[in-house]
Amino acid sequence: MQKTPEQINEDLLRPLQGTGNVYRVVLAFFVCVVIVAGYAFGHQIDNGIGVAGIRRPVFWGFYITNFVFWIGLSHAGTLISAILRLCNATWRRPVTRCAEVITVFALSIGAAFPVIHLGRPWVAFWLFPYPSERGIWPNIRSPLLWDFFAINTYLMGSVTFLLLPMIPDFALVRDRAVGFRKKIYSALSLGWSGTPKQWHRLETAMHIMAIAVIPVAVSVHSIVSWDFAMAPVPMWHSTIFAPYFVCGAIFSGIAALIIAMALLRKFLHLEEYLLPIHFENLGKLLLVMSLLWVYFVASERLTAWYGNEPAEMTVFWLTQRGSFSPLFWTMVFCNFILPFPILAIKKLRTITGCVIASIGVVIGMWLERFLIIVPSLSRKYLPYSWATSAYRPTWVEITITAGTFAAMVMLYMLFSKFIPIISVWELKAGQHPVAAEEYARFADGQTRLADELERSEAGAE
Amino acid sequence: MAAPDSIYGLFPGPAAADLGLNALRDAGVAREKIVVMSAEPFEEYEFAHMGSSVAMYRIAACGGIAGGALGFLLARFVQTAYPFPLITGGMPLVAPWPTGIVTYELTMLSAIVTTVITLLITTGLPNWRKGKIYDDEVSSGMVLIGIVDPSVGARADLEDRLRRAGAAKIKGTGRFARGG
Amino acid sequence: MARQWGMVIDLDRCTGCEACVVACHAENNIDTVGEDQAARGRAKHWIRVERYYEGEYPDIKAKFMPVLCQQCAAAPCEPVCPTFASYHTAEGLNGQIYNRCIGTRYCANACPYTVRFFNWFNPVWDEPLNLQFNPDVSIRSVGMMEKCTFCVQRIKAAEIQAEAEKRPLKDGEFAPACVQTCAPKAMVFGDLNDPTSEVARLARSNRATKLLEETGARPQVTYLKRGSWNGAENAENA
Amino acid sequence: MQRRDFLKISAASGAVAALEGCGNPDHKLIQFIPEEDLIPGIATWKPSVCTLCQSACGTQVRVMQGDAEVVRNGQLGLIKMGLAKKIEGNPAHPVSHGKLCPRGHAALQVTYHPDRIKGPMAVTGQRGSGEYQLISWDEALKRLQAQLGPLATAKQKGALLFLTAPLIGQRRTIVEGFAQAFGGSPVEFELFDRSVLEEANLQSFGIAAMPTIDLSHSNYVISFGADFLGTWNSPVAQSVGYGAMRERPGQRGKFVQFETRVSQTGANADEWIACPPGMEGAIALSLAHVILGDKLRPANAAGALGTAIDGWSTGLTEYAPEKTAAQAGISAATITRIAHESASNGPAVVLIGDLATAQTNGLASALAVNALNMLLGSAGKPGGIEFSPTAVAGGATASGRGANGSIRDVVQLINSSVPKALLLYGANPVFATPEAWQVKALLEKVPFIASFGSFVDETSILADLILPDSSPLESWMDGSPEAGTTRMIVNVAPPAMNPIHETRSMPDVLLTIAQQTGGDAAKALPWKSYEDAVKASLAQYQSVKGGSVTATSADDFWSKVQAAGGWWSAEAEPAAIRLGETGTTIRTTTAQFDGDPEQYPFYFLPFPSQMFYDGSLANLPWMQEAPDPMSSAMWGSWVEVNPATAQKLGIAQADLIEVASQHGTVRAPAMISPGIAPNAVAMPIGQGHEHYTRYASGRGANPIAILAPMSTENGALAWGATRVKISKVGVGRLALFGGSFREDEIDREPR
Repeated sequence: MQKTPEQINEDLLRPLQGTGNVYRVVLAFFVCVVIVAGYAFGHQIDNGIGVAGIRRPVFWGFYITNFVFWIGLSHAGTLISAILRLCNATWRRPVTRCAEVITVFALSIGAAFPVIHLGRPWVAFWLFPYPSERGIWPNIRSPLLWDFFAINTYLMGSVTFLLLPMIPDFALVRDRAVGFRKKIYSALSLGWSGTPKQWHRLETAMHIMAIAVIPVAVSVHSIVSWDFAMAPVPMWHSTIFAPYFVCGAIFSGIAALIIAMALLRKFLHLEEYLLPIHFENLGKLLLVMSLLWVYFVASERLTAWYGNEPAEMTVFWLTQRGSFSPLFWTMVFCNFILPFPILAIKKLRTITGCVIASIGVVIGMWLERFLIIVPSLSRKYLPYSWATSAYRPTWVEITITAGTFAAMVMLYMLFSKFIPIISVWELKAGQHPVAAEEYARFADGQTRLADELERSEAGAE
Repeated sequence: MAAPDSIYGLFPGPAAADLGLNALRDAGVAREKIVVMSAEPFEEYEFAHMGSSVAMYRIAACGGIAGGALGFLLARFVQTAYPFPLITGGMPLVAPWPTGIVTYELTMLSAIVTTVITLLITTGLPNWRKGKIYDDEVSSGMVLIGIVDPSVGARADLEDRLRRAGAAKIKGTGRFARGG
Repeated sequence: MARQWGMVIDLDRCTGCEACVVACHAENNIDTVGEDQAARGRAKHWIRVERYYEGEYPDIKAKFMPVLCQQCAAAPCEPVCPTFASYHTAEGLNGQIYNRCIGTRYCANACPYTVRFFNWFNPVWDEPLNLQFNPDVSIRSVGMMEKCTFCVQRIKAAEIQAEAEKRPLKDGEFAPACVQTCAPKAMVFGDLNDPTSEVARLARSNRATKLLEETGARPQVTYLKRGSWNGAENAENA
Repeated sequence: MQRRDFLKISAASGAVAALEGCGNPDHKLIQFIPEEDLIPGIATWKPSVCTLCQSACGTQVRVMQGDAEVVRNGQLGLIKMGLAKKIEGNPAHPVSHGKLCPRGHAALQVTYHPDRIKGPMAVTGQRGSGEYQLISWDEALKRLQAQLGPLATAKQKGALLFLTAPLIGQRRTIVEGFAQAFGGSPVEFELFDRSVLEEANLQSFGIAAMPTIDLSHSNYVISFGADFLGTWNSPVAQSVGYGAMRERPGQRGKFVQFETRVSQTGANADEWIACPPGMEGAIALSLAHVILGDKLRPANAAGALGTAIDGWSTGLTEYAPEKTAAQAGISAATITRIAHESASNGPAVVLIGDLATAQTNGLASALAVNALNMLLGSAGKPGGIEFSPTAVAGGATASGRGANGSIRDVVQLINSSVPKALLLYGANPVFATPEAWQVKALLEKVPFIASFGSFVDETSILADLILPDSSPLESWMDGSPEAGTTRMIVNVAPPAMNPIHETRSMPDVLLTIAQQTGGDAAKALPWKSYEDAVKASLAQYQSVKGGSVTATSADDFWSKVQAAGGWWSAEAEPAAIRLGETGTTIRTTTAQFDGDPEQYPFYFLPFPSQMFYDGSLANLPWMQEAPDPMSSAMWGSWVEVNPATAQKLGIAQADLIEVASQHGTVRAPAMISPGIAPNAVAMPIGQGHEHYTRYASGRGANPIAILAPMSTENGALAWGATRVKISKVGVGRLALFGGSFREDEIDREPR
C-alpha cells in the first residue's frame, strides 16, 4: 500500500493535533497513581525504610526486583532497533521509535529504584565519583558502582539514539505548527533544513550509534546480574548469570514492545502503519528468546542440582517444591508453556496471540527476578539465620511498584501526544518507490511540459 | 538578519529534482553555489550526494579511545586517591576487573558523545537563525533545488532552466524574493 | 608486625546461657526493637547463640554455637560497599563507618554469616533508659548498617592506655564485652599475630575449625569443636 | 502499642535519646549543683552486689558522668551525676569470678526503668485500681507510722505480716528484727521452693541450705533435672566450674543429665537421658543398687544417709535397674553403665533440682541423691557437693526458711487470723502462686498493705501505700552468698550512684519507723542507718587470719572492704560434712500427679526461664528481647510440643494452643520442639503478667496460674505435678530469632 507524503504526515501527526476526553481521563488516572506512589515514598523517607516489608535476612525485595525488571525491559528498544538498523530490516521503520521510547523511560524508572531502596536516600549522591571535600571517593570495587557507570552510559546512548532521528520530524511539525507550538518545535528541530549533508551525517551517526549501543546494552544487564553473582549467596554466585540476565532482558523487552505497539495501533489508529507483519516478526523473535530463556533456566538449575552443594540445594528445593514453588511454576508457565505454542503455531501468531504471549512473558519475567532474589536470601547458609518470618511486601512497596508501571504508561501517553510515535521521515524513506520507476513515471510529465512551453512561445509571437 | 540572496525551484519529486540539478549544472553553476533540501534522505538520487563526507567513524573511534583512557585513569585514581592507606583485606588495591569495566563503559560513552558532537558541528546544527534559505513545502514532499546569490543578469535564464526542468514553483530569497 | 585481632570459641565450654548477648546490648547501645519488629526478624543481636537439635526424642541432643562477626580477612561485605562504609582496619577488623553508610544493605546480603544488622527505624529508648548509654559508642540512626566491632572502643582504650604508660599491650589485659562475661570461659580474644598469645595458641588446637570456610572469607574466629568423653584431643588443651 | 505510635515515638525520642546520650540536652530545666565531682568521660568501676537471685554475685559497676533529670526535694531538675553504665562481675569475687549471667547485666535496667515508681505513693482509687498519687516522704512515713505504731505496743502475735523475697545480710536482720518488734514474722517467698533441698540437706547433713557444687574438680557429673548452668542455685559459679571441668588438662569430665525436656543445661550434656518426671529418686537409687551390688564402693560409705533409706541395707533390691528401667522407659544397661562410670571415674557428683524436686516425692528423691553422693564419696570432698561456711554456720537455719516458713504458712496464717498490716518487699505471690490457692483474695482481706517495691506488680497493686526502695545500684548492699563457694564471703557495697528518683533504701525506712516508735522496736534495731548496721556486722572479720582484706585500723578495714566490694576468707578445704540424725526411714513413693491421665494426657512442665527467672525480670526490655536459649523466642511465651504429638493433634508451629488443667487454662502459641517428651508439654515461667510495667503487662501467659495445689513431702509447692490437656484454638504469633531448629535441615527436601 503506497501513501503519499501528505497522507503520511496527515496520519502520523494527527495525535499531535488535539486530545479527546478519554485520553484526558486515562492520563489523569495514571497521574494520580504516580502521585500516590510519590506519597508512599515520602512516607518511607519520613518514617524509615522499615515501613517496607524487607527484613533480615531478606534485605532486598520488591525494590531490587523492580530495578532488575525495568532495566531488563529497557532492552526492548535501543538494542532491538539497533540490531534491526544494522541488518537493515526495512520492516523496522515503524517500530524503532516506539521501541526506543520504551528504553528511555524504562531505564529512567529502573535507575530510580536503587535510590528508592536506600536506607538513607538523601545521601544517594555519595555513589557518584565526585571530588568531595573529605577526599573520599566511592568504592569502585562495588558492582553498584559498575551499575552507576553502565546505566549512565546506556541512558546517554539511548537518549541520543532516540533524539537524533527525531530532529527531522521536529522540523516537519515545525512547518505545520503555528504560534507558540511553532516556536517550541523550531527550537527542538535545531533549525534542521534537510540538506543532503545533514541527511548524510545523520544516517552515519545513527549507524555508529547502533554499533556502539549494542555492546553497551549487553554490558548493562551483565553488570546488573553481577550485583548478584558477585555475592557469595547460594544460587547467586554463578557464572551463567550474565548471559542469563541479558537473554531475560531482551525477552521481556520484546514482550513489552509488542504490548506497546498493540496499544498504539489501537488507540492512535495506526492500523496501516503497524502491520500484522511487524507483530509476526517480533513474535518470532519472542519465540526464539523464550526458547533461549528455557535453555538458560534449565542449565542453571541442572548444574545446581548436579553440584548438590547443600546450601544451594536448600534454595533449589525451596523454589522447586518449597514455599516458593507456586511462584516458580507460574513463572515457567508464563515464560514458556503459555507463549511457546502461541508463537510457534503460525495460525496463533496473530496480533492478539502475540499480545497474550507478551503479557504472560512480562509477568513471568517479573516473577523470575523476584525468585532470583528472595528465596536465596531467606535461606543463606547457617540454618539458624534463615528467615524466621516470610518476606511480605507492605502497602508502601506495592504502591511504589504500581506507581512505576503507571509512570511508564503516563510518560508514554504524553510522549505520543507531543512527538510522532512513528519516525515519519524514516517511514517515508521506506515508502517511496525505487528511482527507476520514478524516472519512468516522470517521463511523460516531461513531454507535457515541453509542449506547454512551445505553445506559450508560439502565443508570444 | 536578512536571508542570503537565492533563487530556488520546488520540484514535485526526486526524479524531477535530479533534472533540476542537471539543468543548473548545464548553466555552469558551481557545485558549492547549489543548495538542495528534501524531507527524506533519497540516497538513490544524485542530488542527495551534494554533501561532502567526513570520517565520522574514525572520529568516533578516537573519541572512544580518549574516553577509555580517561576512564582508566579515573578508575585508577579513585582507588588510590585515599589520604590514608587503604586495606582491602587481601584484595588488590587497583582491582583489574572493576577498572576494566569502568574503562569499557567510558569508552563507549565518549564514542557516543563524540559522534553526536561531530554530527552537530559538521552540519552546522543547531542553527536557529531567522530567514535562512528554506521552504515549508519541503516537509510536505517537495524537493528544493536552488542557487545561492546568483548574478542578477543570470536570473531569468536560471528561472527558465528550473521551470523547464520541471520545478512546480520558482521562488527566491533576499533580493530575489517576490510577493507571493 | 600489625595486630590481627581474633577470637577462639570453645564449643565444648559454651553453655548457651546468652550472657554474651545481653552484655553486648549493654556495651554497644543496641536498642530493643519491640515485639512487632522482632517478629519481623528485625531484632538486633550482634552476637547470637545458635542452637541445633540432633536426633529425635528420646535420643535427642542439642548444641550451641555462638556466632558473631567473624572479622573476615577477605570479607565479602567490604568490596561490595559502594561508599567504603564497610572497610578493613589496619588491625584486621571489618570496620563499619556508620555515618558513611547509605543503606544499600548489600554487605548484609554478601555476608555468609548474616551477622550484619540494619536500622530499619530510628532507635528508641523510653526515658530514662537512655541514661544507660555507653558514651564510648555512637548511636546508629535510621538507614545504617551495624555489626559486631569486637568492641573496638575497648581495643582503642586499652591501646591508648598502654601507649600512655609506654608499655606493650599485654595479652588478655582487656576483652570485648561478650568474652569478658563468659562464665565458662568459652571465648578467648587476642592478637593472632602474636604466637605467644592464648588465642593464637588455641587457634592451633587440633579441635580448631572455622565456620563456612568454603566461602573463602578467611574468618578470624576459630571454633574448637566439642570434645568427647576421654576424647584423645583432651590432652593438648592445656 | 500500635506500630504507628511506635514509629512516631521512635522518631521523636530517638532524637532526644541521642541528645541525652551526648550529655548536652536542650532543656528548660533548672540545673542542680552536682552532688559528687566526676571527670567527664572517665569511667570508674564501683563494687556492688547482684540481688536478682540468691546467688549474691559480686559485681562491679561502670560509673561515668552524665546529665540526668532527677527530682530533689520535690523539684525536677537536671544534674551532672555519676550514672551506672554497665554491670560486670567483680573479678576478685569468689562466686562471680568476674563473670555474670544475662540477668545480671540487665539489672542495670531496673534502675533506669521508665515505669519505676518515682516516689512515695498513696492509693487514690479503690484498692487494686492502680490509681496512686505521689506524696512526700514525711507524709508517707507518717501514714506508715500511724498504721504500725499501735501494733508495736499491742504486741499481738501475727498482727504484722512481712512478705519478702529471700533476703541476705543485714537487710534480712533488719527485716526480721522489725517484724518481730511489731508482733509479726517475716515470710520469705520464692517460687522455686528451695525448702525441699534445704530440708533434705537438713536431714542428711544437718544444714538447711543449698549445696555448693565443686564442678571444677569433678570428673563425672550426674544431674537430675537441675538447670545448674542457667537458673538453679548459683549458676555463674557453677558455669565457671563447668568450664574448668570441660577442659582440664588431659582429663575431660563427663556430664550426664536426666530430665524430661532438654533444658539449656541439658543441651550441654555428653549423655542426655530422657526420664519421666518423678522417677529421678528411683533412678538414683537404682544407680546406688548397682554400685552396692557390684561392690564398686564400700557398702557403708553412705553411712546413716544410706541406712535411713528403706531397703538400703538389703541392697535396694526393688530398685534393680531392670525394674526402674521399665518404669522410666530407659535401658537397664544405661543405668548399669552410668553407675560403673561414675563409681570408677571419681570424683563424681550428683545434683538434683528444679522439676525433679518439684514433685510430690521431691524430698525423697533429694535424700536419695544425697545418699548416692555419700556413697560415691563425693560429699564434702573436692569435686563433690560441699557447703559454704555461711551455710555451715547457719546450720539448721542457714537460710532461715526453716524458721520462717513458706507461703503455705501465710495461707494458713491469714485463714486463721487476718493480720492488721501486710508489708511487701520483692515478693509477688499473687503472680507466682497457683490460682487454686486464692492468694489474692486472702491478701485483700488485710486491712492495710504497704509495699517497698520499685514497680507496681500483681501483688503490690493491692498496696494502700508504696514507699519505693532505692535500686540495688543506689543503696548499700551486703550479705553472704549461701552457696557457690567454699569460702566465707561478706559482700559489702556502698551505693554505686545517687538515686535518680525520690526513693529511700528500705532498711533505712524500717529503722526510721522503729526509732520513731521507740520502745522495744528501737532496742531491737539499734542502728542509726543501714550503713551502720552493715559496718557493725563487719567488724568481727577484721581479726580473721588470711582474709582478703588486711587493715591497720577499724576505719582502714572498713574503707578497704568497701573498695574491694566485701571481705572473704582464704581458700580452704571444704568443711568435713557431718551427717544429720534422721530417725525416720525414707521411702521413695511414686510421684502423684493432679489430673486423670486419660483426660489430661500430658505432664505439664513449667520451667524457669533463663531470661525472666521466676517472672520478676519480665519487666526488663533486654530480657524480653534476648532470645530464649532453646527456642530463640522473644517477647512472649509459648507451649513446647513434641513434633510427633503435634502431628497427631494437627498442631502447626505458632498455632494458638489452649493448655487446660483441672484448675484453669492458659493460651500460648505452639513451639514444635524436638526436645520435649511426646507425653509432656512445657511452658516457660515469667510471662503472663497482668500488671508489671509497659514491657511485661498483658504479654504471654502464666503457667503457674493453672498449677494444681500439689505439695512435696515438706509442704512446698510441687510445681511439676500437674497434668494438662491441650487443644488448638487458633493462630498465634511467635517472635523467633532462630530460623531452623536443625543443622541438617539444610540437606532436607521440603516436606
